[in-house]
Amino acid sequence: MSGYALQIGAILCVHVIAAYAAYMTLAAGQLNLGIAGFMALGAYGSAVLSNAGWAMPQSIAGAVLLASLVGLCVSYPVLRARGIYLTIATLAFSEVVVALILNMESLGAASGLVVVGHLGFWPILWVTLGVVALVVFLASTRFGLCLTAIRNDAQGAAVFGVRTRRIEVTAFTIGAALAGLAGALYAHHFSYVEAQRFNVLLSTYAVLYTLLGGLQTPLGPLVGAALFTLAPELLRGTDEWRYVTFGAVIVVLMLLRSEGLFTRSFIHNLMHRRPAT
Amino acid sequence: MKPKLFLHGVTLAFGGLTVIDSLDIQVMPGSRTGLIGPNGAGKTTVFNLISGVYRPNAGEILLDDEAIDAVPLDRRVRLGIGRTFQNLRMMKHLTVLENIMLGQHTHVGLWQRMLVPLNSPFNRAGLTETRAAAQLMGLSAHADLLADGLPYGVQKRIEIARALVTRPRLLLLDEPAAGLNSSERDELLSILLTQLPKEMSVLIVEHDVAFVSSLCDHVVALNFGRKIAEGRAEAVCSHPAVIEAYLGKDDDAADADAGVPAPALDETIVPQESDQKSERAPGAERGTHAA
Amino acid sequence: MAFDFGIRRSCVVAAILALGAAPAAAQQQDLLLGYLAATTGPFSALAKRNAVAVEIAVEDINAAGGINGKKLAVTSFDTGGKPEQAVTGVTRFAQDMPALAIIGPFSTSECRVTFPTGERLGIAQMSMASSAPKVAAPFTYAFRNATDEAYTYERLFKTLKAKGYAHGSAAVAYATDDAVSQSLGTKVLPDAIKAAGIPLEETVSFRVAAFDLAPQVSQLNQKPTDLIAVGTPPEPMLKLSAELRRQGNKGRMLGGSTVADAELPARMGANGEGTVITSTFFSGMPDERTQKFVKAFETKLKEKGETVFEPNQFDAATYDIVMMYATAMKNAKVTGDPAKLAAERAAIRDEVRKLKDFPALVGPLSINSEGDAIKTIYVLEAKNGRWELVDTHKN
Amino acid sequence: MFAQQLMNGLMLGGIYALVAVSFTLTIGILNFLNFSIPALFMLGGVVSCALLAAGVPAVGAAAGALAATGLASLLVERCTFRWLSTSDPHIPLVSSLGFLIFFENLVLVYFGSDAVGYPSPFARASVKVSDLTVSLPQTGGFLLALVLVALCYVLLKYTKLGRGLRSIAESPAIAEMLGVKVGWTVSSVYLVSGLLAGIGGILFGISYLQVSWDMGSEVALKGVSAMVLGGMGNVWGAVLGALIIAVIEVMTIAYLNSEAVNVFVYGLLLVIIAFCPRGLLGDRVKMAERM
Repeated sequence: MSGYALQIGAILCVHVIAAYAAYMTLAAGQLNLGIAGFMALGAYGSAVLSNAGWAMPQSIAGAVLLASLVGLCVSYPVLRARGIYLTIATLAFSEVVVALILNMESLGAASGLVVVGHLGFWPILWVTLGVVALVVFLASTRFGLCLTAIRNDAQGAAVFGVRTRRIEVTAFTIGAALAGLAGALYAHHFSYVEAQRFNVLLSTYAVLYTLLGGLQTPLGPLVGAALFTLAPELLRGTDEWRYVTFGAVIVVLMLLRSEGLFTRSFIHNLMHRRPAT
Repeated sequence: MKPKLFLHGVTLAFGGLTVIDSLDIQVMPGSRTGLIGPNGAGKTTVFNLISGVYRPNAGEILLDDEAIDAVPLDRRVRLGIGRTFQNLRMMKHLTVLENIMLGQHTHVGLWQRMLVPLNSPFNRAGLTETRAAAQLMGLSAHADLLADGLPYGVQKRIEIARALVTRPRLLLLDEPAAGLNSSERDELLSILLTQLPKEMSVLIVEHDVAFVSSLCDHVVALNFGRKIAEGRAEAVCSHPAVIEAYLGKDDDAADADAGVPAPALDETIVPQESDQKSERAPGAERGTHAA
Repeated sequence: MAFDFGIRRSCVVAAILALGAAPAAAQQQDLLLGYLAATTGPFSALAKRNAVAVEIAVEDINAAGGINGKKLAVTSFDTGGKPEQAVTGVTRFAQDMPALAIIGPFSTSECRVTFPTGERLGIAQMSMASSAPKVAAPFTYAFRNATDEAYTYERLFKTLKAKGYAHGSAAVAYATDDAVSQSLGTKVLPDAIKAAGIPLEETVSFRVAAFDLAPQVSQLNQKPTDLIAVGTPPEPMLKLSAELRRQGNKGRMLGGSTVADAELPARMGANGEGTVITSTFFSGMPDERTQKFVKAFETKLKEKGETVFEPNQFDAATYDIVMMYATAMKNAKVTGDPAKLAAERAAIRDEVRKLKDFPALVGPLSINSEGDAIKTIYVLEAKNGRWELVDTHKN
Repeated sequence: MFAQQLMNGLMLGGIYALVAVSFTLTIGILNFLNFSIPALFMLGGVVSCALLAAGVPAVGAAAGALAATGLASLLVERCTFRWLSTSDPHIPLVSSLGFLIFFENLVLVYFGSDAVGYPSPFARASVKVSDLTVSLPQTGGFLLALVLVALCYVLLKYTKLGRGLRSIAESPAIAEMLGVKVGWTVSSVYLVSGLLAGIGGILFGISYLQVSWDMGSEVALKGVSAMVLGGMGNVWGAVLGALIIAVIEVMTIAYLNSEAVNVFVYGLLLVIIAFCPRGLLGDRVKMAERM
């Protein structure tokens, strides 16, 4: 593979993991716009640890742990709010994280940090495949069942004994951990982190990939992130009109396939070659 | 004999409106108790009180002589209270089998709940139980389809199957026959008569008086959140207060619904024995929880 | 909202550069340079016409017979001013193409990421604009044809004193979320003001995207100063000048290379009158080569239907980068043979490092031990919507 | 100094308030976070700027810009909000995000990425009142914003349209049954919300004398935060939130530094949501009752 393809592949992998981070909370029906904040925690966490002399795997693991601990602590107050309030609370969290980093001279403030250790495409790909496998596995368990049930009807699920709050906190924390992982991989791939990169747009796009791909199956975020990371590349011919086209494509797509591209009935049709009921 | 369930002087008010007023209901162990009343009488609200959706403003709810008012919604199912919903609570992104499996949530262990794939051999017991419940309710043909979009009658049976796999000792059925055609209804009746364990106590809200009479040994009639009659089915159905409540229903129903014109066409008193009703009932989705 | 999918087009502007030959064909006979363009992004006002300078340089070189008997070709990649895309560009040039060296990247934040990558992949880069202190110093393959801001500000204050500008007091205004602006505001400017013996009364900061600078200006108005040293990209400078004048602040704005935009005086209008900046290039230089370059630049832009024709210092720096690489390639006797790619890339690096008193467009230029170019500094003042020369500092 | 900064804060708050109210209308009534509002805001500024630059008189330019935002808003409504659709509530959000990308990049293609000077007919008219520098266009804009919000309040509370909106906020299905023209009413919400955003964009141009393709994002982020801070669905809450956020922002810059702005603004927001999860003026009462 060419260096260019590997580079795009690595970015795609980071996007896929970020999309799964968004998926974990979305699967339980809540929109988390704090992905970028957790990615920043992961990226800076791993950067600081490796710059302090830790080996790369350990520092990535440490960063993921940091992101999940913060995620766990944040999830309790944040999940008290619902719907838009929760979304804005996560957004606010993310902005606070980035603003704090920008205020810390020890973290390089606006100049960013150079990260010791470079991570190439292949290890990132293996980690990403691991994440996909993990999420597919989780979705196949009763935990995944509960997530979908909570998204469809939280009170209905509670009637059957589902401790909705616990499930939501768990999902949020796993999402935070995945975002932290995405951030740590990003930091090591580019050997550099800059807080400004972890802005609202990053979170918004993670969510966008997931919703465009579809929430119904754990493969939706993968499809969404892959398609919509590569689509602007394919639209390169249209040059400056590319993103205009892209916006229009999103609108049309949502009109035609409002449940996302990759739905359960889509898979059903694919496997049975006939329309589902 | 101690009652399985005892609602003692239960009162519930929303804002200034008293929806349930000092209600006493007893469900004896192993009994089949029916709860009837016109639209807006508060039948579903009673279910919501028992299953923990609402907390009473006064009075108490005893299960096996123990007050359960403080037990949160998600713990009541552990006490052996299973229920169905008048307005279907289908998880539309889950298949029929998965919807039923949701009912097993409380009696699988923590690790199994989190880390065992549902279709793996480790979940064989759960799958077997689910399949059995599906078969019992005649759902085997639909097992792997998404619940969303299945006919109304099928969704009703999924609800009951799901309530059954919670292994309830007290089963609350909220209008199980509403919207079913006559053959579906007869089939359901025979399942409920023959397949439910004898020791299971059942409380049924139903408009179909014939259905209630065939199934229940004890009937409670409600109007405006108050008990107006109680006793054997035939006796209650011929009780003057009950007849009055039903015959004057047009105005009363509208009033009792706090000015909301009930769209629920399937909630007429006299069961409609037409086959058209096997399709999704109009208004079933609109979510006007009868208060 | 700015839009970013992490991947920008690697728009191969060989066609735009009017080289005729496609890169594939170019690979066979030509010597290839990679060019990291920052056509979009926060510094686009400064960087978007650099491509024209590259074009002129390549034409000049090829018209003079090319290098070692071969033609020079350039392939370009738009980074949008974003570090991760700049890395993608470097990787592409180094691994997928037989590029011998890289022109760019533009900004300090890009350099911070691409310099380690270039070092790892073994390919030289030379930035035309990055001016934060010591960015290239740790690397062997990293160069900057831009002068450290501390060096230029020292000369700016000399001029202010020598030419009798009021310099009784000074304040600093800078953008916090841009790498070079932040290093200017927190370190370079205060140090330079202190070194010049001028009292620093106040420091205010803002974000690049901020649109309302009223609070900062009210703050400055607490104690109006003669001078306001500014560390920002050009866009916030516009907003700052407008707000200063609205609130009646008459302080003279000082800028460095981050605002050395040829159009800036015209865009600021009356608000920017009297602004003094340093630059490493001045299009009015009475030098034959310079005027030839300015003319070629104008012609190219007129052809493209643009309305502003004047090259800025980064356009000149970009031209010189191509020229320096050409000289280094000549000295290293580069053949463009794919088998010797790594060795030739290293040889180019070594030759660039040796450059001394290179006859650049902007005057004689040397690469110092930190990989930065030391060159002539011009002090310019905005008058009637144009930059006018105030002073010249030879190295 | 303090008075001047307070003044600066209030002026900034006026711009935030219009956007916050624009958001709160679609959220309070339709429960839909309309991501396209930043684009509508931007269209208001950019279109009026282009018309002014082309020599159209001020009134015509404003009318043209508002026509453009109104049409754009209705287009968004057609393509995002399909009434009574039962699908995922996040879907319209994604579509409106698509519109944001679409409009912003469309303007980027035509106007380029650099900010464009706004040829305001009022220029920079400022007066000195003792120590205070008062910008006349900004003050006028601030007052206009307050008048518009008050008009919105009156519209919602006292008009037939307002009653229709309130019933839709309560329950769309019931509103339809009560004879409210739901489709038309929803369109009018979009129209009003879009026009508010558009006016906000024009005021932005007049106040800060420049417009750009991405001018909406910064303002919208603060606008959404203001809306949430004040409590969703409450127009005065949105205004209060906007003024609080703007004053905090300005005071942080004045007494600390600009790097601390986001720490304080978003930190406060986070704390408020954590301790009163429905904002300052929001409570369990729905918008319909509060209006």
